[in-house]
Amino acid sequence: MIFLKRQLPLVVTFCMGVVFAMQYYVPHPTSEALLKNASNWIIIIGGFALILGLVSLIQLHMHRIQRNVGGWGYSAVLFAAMFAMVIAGILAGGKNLDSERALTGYGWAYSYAMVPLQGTMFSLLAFFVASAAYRAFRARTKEAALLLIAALLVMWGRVPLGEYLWAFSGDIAQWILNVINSSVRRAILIGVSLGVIALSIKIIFGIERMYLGGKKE
Amino acid sequence: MNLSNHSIVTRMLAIDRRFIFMLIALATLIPLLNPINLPIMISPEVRAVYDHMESLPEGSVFLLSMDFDPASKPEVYPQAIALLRHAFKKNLKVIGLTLLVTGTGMAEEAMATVAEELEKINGTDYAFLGWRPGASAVILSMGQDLVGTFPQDHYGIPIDELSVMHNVKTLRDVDYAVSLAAGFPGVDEWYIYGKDKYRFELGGGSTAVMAPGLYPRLRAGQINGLIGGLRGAAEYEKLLDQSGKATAGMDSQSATHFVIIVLVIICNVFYVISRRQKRT
Amino acid sequence: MPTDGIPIDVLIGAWVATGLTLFIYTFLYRDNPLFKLGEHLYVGISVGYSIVITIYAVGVKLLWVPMTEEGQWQLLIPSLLGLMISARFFPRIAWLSRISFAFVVGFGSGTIIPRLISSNVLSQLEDTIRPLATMTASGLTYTINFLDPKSDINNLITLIGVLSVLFYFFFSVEHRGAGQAVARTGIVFLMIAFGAAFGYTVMSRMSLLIGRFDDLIIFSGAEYGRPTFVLLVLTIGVLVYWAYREKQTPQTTAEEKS
Amino acid sequence: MLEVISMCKRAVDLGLTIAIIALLAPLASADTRHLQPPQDFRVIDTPNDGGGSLTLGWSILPVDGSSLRYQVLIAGSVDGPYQEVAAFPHDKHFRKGPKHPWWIRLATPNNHRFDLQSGKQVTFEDGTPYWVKLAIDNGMHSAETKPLSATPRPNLFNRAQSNNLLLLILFTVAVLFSIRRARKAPHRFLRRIGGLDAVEEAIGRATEMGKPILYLTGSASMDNPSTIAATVVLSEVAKKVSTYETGLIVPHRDPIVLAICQEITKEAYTQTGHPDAYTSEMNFYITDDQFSYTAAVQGIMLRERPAAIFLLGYYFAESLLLAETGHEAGAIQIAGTDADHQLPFFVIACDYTLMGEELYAASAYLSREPVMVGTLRAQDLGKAVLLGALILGVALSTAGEIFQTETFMYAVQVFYDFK
Repeated sequence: MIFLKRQLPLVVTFCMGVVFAMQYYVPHPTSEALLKNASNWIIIIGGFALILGLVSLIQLHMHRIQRNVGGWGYSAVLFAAMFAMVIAGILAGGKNLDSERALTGYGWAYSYAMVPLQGTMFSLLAFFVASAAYRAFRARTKEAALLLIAALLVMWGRVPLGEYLWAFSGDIAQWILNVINSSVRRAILIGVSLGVIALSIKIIFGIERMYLGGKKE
Repeated sequence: MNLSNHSIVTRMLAIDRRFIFMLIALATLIPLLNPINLPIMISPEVRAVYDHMESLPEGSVFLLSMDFDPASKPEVYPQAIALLRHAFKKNLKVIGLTLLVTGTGMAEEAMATVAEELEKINGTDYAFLGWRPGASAVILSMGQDLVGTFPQDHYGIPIDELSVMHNVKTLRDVDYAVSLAAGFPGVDEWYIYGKDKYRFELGGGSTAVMAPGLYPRLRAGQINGLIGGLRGAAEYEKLLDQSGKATAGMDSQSATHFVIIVLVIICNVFYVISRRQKRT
Repeated sequence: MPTDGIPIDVLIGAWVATGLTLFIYTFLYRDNPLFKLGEHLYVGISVGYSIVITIYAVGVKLLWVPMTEEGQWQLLIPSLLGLMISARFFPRIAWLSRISFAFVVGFGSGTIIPRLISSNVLSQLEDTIRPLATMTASGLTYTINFLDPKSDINNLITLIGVLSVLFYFFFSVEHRGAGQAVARTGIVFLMIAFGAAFGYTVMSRMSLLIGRFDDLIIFSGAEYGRPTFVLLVLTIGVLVYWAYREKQTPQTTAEEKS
Repeated sequence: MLEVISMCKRAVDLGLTIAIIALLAPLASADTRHLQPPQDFRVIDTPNDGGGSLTLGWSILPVDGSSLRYQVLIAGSVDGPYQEVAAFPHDKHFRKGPKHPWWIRLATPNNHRFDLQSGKQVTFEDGTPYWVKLAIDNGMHSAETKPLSATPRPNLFNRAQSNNLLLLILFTVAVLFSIRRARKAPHRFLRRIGGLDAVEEAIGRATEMGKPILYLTGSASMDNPSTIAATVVLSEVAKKVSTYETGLIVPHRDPIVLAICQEITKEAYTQTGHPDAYTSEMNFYITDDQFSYTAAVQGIMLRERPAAIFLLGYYFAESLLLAETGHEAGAIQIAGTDADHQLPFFVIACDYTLMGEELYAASAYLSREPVMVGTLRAQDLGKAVLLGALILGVALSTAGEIFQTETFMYAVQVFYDFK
């Protein structure tokens, strides 16, 4: 039993990791078929992963409603919206448009509630960027000054008005992006990739076990 | 004298931030209502996508992965519309899909709207495959066996019954793929898990936030072009000679950028003044 | 009232979309019940939406149809692994979920390693390793064209950038002497690149705002019954009433005027 | 590579000549010379592939007309019937650039290379021999090679990617070895990051002013490496705070992170001998909604006016709002994240920012946790190798350009990406 609980997951991770790292170098049809089946399985398991998030969400908000915590009404709203959406979705067969390309009820809620809500939520940031620009974006150090100047040049050069006022600004912005930015991003890409590879190696060899849930053993 | 100066600076900096919110709202609203249509210059990275689309012969397979959610709709949706218009005008075989579940509806809508506009028929001219979970696993799986990953399209029709999908068995059969990304999974995953092995030509479109991060891929030829943000979409609309939402938004984009530029400059002027005052 | 031509569902949709947009924008005043309502509605709707899409995309198309119509019963194994994830919520069998995680994480870790070496390490090195000058018919030349990303001068700048930034994130040696100069160069490159990222992020946020305002302008039309104006007045009214009531009762929320 | 380039140049020159001849051709009398079949024709099983493909190679022709086209003919037996499966103009399918590394140079060192794959025209069955002929045709005359036989087979290893595998093995060994060494000696040298001094300064200032410290662990859950790093740094901060008796406020967005941070803080206070100063209210949960959480934290910043604010871990768009309000509250702000989209805002609005890997390095430096230290050292080793490869590669390819030789590519190609 201890083997099943402790060792088996580590064995599975190790085997899957080694096999699929090596699979990359093996062009043989058998190896390709293996990748095909495994990736298909992962897709299916991925569908079930939704349950995880769902249960956590339900637990959190049920807790709020049961305890009558301040704002529990919002949790009730959340549940109501969720169930309404599921029912509408099943009635519509999971499609936004019916056969005549008209919106189903499900598609309607998506287009007129979900899209505006999420879109607006993120557009709020436009206002906050502006207020931070006025209050907090100061050239405290030489580095910060450099950052701000580059930012202003790019903002200037990437809009029609900027290019209209100063035709060269577009080229400067283009050069910053194409040369300076891409060299830095390239170095970061290489560095971060080494980090991810190191993490993956640790996972495969059972050194890093955070993904198994809970504390380190 | 110094003291009064100081108090002016402090008072100016203490302006209610809702005043600045107002400023941004106006800078967005006024140009939208009174557009002056400043000329839009075309950048080489957007032109590269356009030129590649132009070079594709009729009947080539074009795959558009619309990997964005409603939060990025204003930026990336116009890119999807412009690319789809181009593809349908060129009579390419268009395959649409999404890797982000909340983007399914928008992707479906984009395909249906443009298809209707250009009188294209589902199944013969285009196919919408819908969404699958698993992100990078979906790309891997499509590379090996596209039909196995999407045995049916979004509407439940078996893929074998869609004539547009004949001869498209894996990603190797795709002539040009473009991922329109708003985060993970996106262009990076399409390169790492897709083009790296299955060797189709790949183009990228993304929100402006992501665009700078994709430049190393552009430089290394991992993607052949990049449409960045609303501005990129506007450039594509101009290349297509068909204005849309992106072109309409460009004047507001100009105005808001200049508001921010001015705000940053004011902020720093105040900062320099207050620092000098502290020193004296 | 609205003129003909607009179907009733679009009309109601216009009012709902406008109302919800304005609810979210009330956050600009400060956190308030209208915003919270919008936020929770959004979470509820998007979770509901995802549930349905997942049921059809995975449950029906990838499992039910292949199993019942094509007899692909081996798909029961991934389904079982998927279900085992939920064991997490039952302490006594929680360990079952570890096997599923092991399967998924093992696959992910294995597939990513060689692909990252290829796409993010070797390819990127390959593009950086370029001769510093070009040999032409007239001998060795040096191209100084800033606008061509592949010119010799830009290749050199790219090389310096990649080297110095890689070195900056190097923790096993002290940044002293020559090392300090390289690290400083790295910072200069980093800051300019962050500046570009900053500019592009601003660009993104502004585009989103433009998109939302565009909708609000469309919905301010008379054919929709001008929901933008009507609901704007209503929203402000509710907000003022709420703010007034908040003032009456002593501050209890964590939020303060900012 | 340079040879190839110069060869291509020659080919282009040749092409131009051909074009001129072609233009002039109608003026002259019709060309009556007979065509020679392609020289050095070879057919082999395509190496390093999954089967279903044959590779054809032949020498470049002294071409005599731009209308020249190649045709590939195939049959199941030597006598035919032969079926045309591919046709292309004479200027296609040259070998261009180092598409193949030196360690798998093909046995057909010819100028033309064409991979004939299973597709619409032909379906190869692995293990079955096929007969292939190459024909040329200039519209008037045609000629063809003798048929050659080859058998497509799948391969067990793609040797083109040997360098990839080699790097994988070396790096794996480096990681495992470094961790093992760090377990024995966790105090291996790591550079002290400037941000760590700022951490102490911030705590010192808070003590002087008698104001609390606000510590945020970011918006991600425990599976994110930056959250882990943030909790490690929290432990160190808590230790220092406990000895100075400064207040500590740690609001959370994730219940699991909350639980872990409670443990960490309590342990830190116990370790420094101040368990009585610890209260469980230091860590508390607000909500998981992004903007509501942000609004609440902003409220705390303005109400409590902390002397120092730590923004470590993973952040989304809320970074901007938090940093701006913290700045307004007049606190020393120290940020640290690997969320590259949010880094610029932190750099501008905070007093000190741990950028990307610096956050991991800071947590390894402070905690001396063997796995963290070892991984960091291994990554440094990897970076050192790549740095060296870059410098050497550029030097060699420049030398190659100057001396017009391909010899140096033997070393450089090890760091190229091949398929």
